Amino acid sequence: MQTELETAMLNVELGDELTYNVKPLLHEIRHALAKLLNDEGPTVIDLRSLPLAPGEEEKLLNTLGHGEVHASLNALGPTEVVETGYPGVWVVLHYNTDREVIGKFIEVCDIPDLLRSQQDDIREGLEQLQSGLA
Amino acid sequence: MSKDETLGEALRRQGVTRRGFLKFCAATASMMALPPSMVPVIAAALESARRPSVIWLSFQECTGCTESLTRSHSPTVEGLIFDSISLDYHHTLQAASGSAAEAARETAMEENHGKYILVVDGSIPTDNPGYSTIAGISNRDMLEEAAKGAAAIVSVGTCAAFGGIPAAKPNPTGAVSVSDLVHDKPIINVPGCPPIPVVITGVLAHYLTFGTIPELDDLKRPKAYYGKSIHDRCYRRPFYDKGLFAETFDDEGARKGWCLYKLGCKGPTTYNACATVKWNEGTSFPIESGHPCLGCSEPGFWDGGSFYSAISTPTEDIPKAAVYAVGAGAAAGVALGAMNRAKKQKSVDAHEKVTIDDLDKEK
Amino acid sequence: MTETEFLLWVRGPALQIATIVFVLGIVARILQMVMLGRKANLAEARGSALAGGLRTMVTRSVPDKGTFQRSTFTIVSGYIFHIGLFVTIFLFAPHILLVDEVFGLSWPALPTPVVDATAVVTIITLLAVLIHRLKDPVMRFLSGFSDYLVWLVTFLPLLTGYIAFHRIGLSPTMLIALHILSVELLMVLFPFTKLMHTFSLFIARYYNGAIAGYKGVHS
Amino acid sequence: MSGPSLEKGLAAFREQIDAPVAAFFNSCMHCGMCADACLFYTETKDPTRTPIYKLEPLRKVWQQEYTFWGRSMKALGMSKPVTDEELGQWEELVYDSCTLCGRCSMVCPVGNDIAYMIRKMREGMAAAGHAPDGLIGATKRAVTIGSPMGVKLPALQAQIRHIEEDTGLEIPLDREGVDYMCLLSSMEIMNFPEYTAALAKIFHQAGVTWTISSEAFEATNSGIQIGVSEIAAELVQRIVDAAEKLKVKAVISPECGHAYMAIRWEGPNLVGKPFDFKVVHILEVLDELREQGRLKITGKEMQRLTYHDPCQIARRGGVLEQPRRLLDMIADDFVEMPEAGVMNWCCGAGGGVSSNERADDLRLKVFNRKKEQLDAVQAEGLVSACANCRIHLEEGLEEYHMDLPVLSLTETIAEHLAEDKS
Repeated sequence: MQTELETAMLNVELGDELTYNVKPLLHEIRHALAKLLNDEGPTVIDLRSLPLAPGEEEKLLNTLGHGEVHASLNALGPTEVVETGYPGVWVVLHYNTDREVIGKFIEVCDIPDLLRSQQDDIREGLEQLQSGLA
Repeated sequence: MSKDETLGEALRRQGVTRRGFLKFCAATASMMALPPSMVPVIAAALESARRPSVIWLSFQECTGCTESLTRSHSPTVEGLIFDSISLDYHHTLQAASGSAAEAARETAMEENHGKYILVVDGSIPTDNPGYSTIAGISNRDMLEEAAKGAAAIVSVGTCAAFGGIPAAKPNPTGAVSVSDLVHDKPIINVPGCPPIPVVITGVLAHYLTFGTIPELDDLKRPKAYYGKSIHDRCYRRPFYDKGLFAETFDDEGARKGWCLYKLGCKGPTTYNACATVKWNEGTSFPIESGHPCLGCSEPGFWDGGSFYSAISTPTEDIPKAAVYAVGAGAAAGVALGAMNRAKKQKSVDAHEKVTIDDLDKEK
Repeated sequence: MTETEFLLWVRGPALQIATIVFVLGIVARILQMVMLGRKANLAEARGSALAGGLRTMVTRSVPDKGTFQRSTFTIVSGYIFHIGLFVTIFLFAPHILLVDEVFGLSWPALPTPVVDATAVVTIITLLAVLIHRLKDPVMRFLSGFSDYLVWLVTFLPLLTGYIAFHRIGLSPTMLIALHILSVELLMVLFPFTKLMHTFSLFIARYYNGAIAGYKGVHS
Repeated sequence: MSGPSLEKGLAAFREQIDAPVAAFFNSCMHCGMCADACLFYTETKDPTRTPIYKLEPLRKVWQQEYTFWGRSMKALGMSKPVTDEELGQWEELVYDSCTLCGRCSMVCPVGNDIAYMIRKMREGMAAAGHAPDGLIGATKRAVTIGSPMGVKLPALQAQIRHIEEDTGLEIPLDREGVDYMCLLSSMEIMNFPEYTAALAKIFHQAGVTWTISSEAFEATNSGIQIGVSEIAAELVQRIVDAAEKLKVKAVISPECGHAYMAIRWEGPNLVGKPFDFKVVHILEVLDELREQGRLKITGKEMQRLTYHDPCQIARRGGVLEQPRRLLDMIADDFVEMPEAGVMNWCCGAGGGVSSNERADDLRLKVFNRKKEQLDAVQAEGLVSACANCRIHLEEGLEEYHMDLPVLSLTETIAEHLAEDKS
């Protein structure tokens, strides 16, 4: 794990030669994690709002690595929610029904909101269950 | 889907869950280039938004803009947006044709007077109105009539925004942009040849969400997408700063992905979101695939000289001019020099000897 | 005229006109100057006029100690802005590219941030030079319209270049067009103003050195 | 004749402007550095005394007559021609406030030889009737009497008799076929006969043959100072005629700055042909004798000596090393003033300023520059090689209450000649 991370960091160094955006992103994630621990709330980073060179995104994701949770949900197309090797740092990938990416986010939080069952949906489910039992 | 139904209701009716709606809002925020923290605001606004009527007019165009939009039109978020608007007239997309289609347009204009959004692609010929007509109505007349009742006009594509290819020299049809003809309505230009699809939908989403037009630059382009140049956000910018350029399309620099400035990249003078939003569902953008930016979202790009020469290089033959100037300068210099010599010689010839008696001035 | 058309005009016909005026004017003026001629020196030479002239062309760039102490600001600021102009004009990648494109000559550029910093220093120095000209009793007394005009047309390309590089205020198309236009203004005025000193100073130094060198003095 | 006129003056300007002048005017960026190089500015802080500004009328004529832009403006009636009043205003700047020392010419970063241009400008100023009365008087005396101070041959002959009596050596007059014909400045005849005595002693010891011409003994040339080439040429011609008549190998210019400039550098150009004889400065002759071992010296000056470079001999004349080598033989404690040599400061009285009574106060005021230079080395004796400098140095030192003897280098060497001659 240690060596893998080191290799990944090396790659980040290489990537820095292009947009210089990978390292600042990692720092932003570090700050967001610290904020989260201090109860200052979650952070969401839109990966599509930053210029990244080919391969830089992969380097970033490789650096973050994989953690214990890998969830997928299906709402207007699939969405993948992956906890990275750093607990509290999640990668959220939205796809449309053609499996084209429509959103890429890094969320720093206990659990991404989207994984929770939503009040409206619960209410609707309850209604359905009740009407089914009636 | 009734016109009074809110977007939230419509989606819910279509079986979209709250979770799906939140995902839709997150994608919409990303599309509108808004920070993720805006998602709850967007969600609240969209839930209660009412679907506006949209009339789409196509003039002198190649349908590339519509193509660009429909490329991403299958059940996607953009598709959802389009499902949430009432596209009352689009002669390429609508099923109706002929007088029925025109009747639909007129009905929509009447029913939604002052509220509908007018989307235009293509430029308008001002020379001979017969160059482009729809159902016997000249483009200009149709635009002016449709503009009267519009809440806002979205000029999609460089032709509608700035005149585009039809306006290229010598501009045989006298093609002009929408803003050349309409001055009393808010106009949002979404230039690009074609524009990035999410930019078109992003602008509509913005209107849908906030009921206002987004912040615009001096060319009436939404700042959220056109606020930074390609060059500023280009991942190859570090090579420019280091002076590393590809000289040809197949040299070492090209293979190493160096800056394409020397190959005519117009990135420094082009304002668009290609470098971040990218094309083809975020796959890449022209520079990423090794081709210089053409500057297609800038006015006049079609007449800007070669696509493959740098933006600051001369368009005329300067060495030739310089060589002629050296010749002419030598001739002029010799002529002027000869005149000077003649003048000087005249003074020498006219010189009267100064003696000691010539020193005192009569006082 | 749209911005793109303006840029095209500036890159095309305007640049052509400016080049013609610039080159024609310089060649004509140098010839006009040199053709006035000078009498051959009949006195027995003690040294070489040619060697003295060539020598002074170079050595006059370095002031003697006393002069340096008396005119420190003029000399230091003069050095800074002349070197700054050289660096920003000739060692900036897009400028080299332009020369390469037009004449097929190219040389290594300095890193862009270095040129950028040089431009800032040069702009500040030129402003200081202007203030000095306005404040120093001798310079203010000597200076006339043409001196301030020459300052302005030297300053403008630097300023517009800096603004264009950092894209401040206007569209990049307009900024580049204005930058090129300011250079064309400089080129057009060049042969008619003391900007000619860029070339004539070497002729002047040659004559000075030759006059002294003939007499066996290093000037 | 028709007398002086503006037209003649402007015509002379047109005649004088040549390629160097055009290149110089073209290159001036008004940096003001020449002001700091000029003692007339540094000691008065008067911006009108900036060297390049002294040339303004000449510059205007150049621009209006010899440049495309100026010609065009003139043709359109958009330029102001140079007026007689203007030249009148400039008289004080061109004659009183410039000694032609050429220090500005060494400093100008674009390489303008400003002194070269002042010399030319004076041609037009004189032709336009704007030369100072003092210089006009001196010039008239030089032409009519043969000396700007009015020294006639009998006065010289009387001095020669005194010297011969004092030294017991012969002062040869009008001797043909000798090596050298010596020129003297009027000041040397009137104020410093020791110079002629020194020549006699040195040449006697070294075995050099020499003479003085009764027809052309005067070395100075007022025509150059006032700026009338014809008159200057006439004065040079007298020397040329005498030298050719006496068939000498060389003519020796005395301890006088502008005389050296006049005969050595301007002379052939004024008369329009190269000389058949050499022209050398007395310091060059002495240094040559030194090198050949023909100068036998005994004893040294023990007080601290310094040397004032006369502008026309050093900076404008090229005689720089010779005085130092000669001083090395006779001075035990020699110090150089700051900026000595080619960058030396003028005493303030050269270039005709000393003949121009109107400039008397000014030249004493600007002597302060020399005073400061001297103060820096605390010398006990000031050596020079120009009678004009010497007179003014003495006056200036007195004015500034400085107790410092001024010595002639030639005379000082003569004092140290070894008596014994084999």
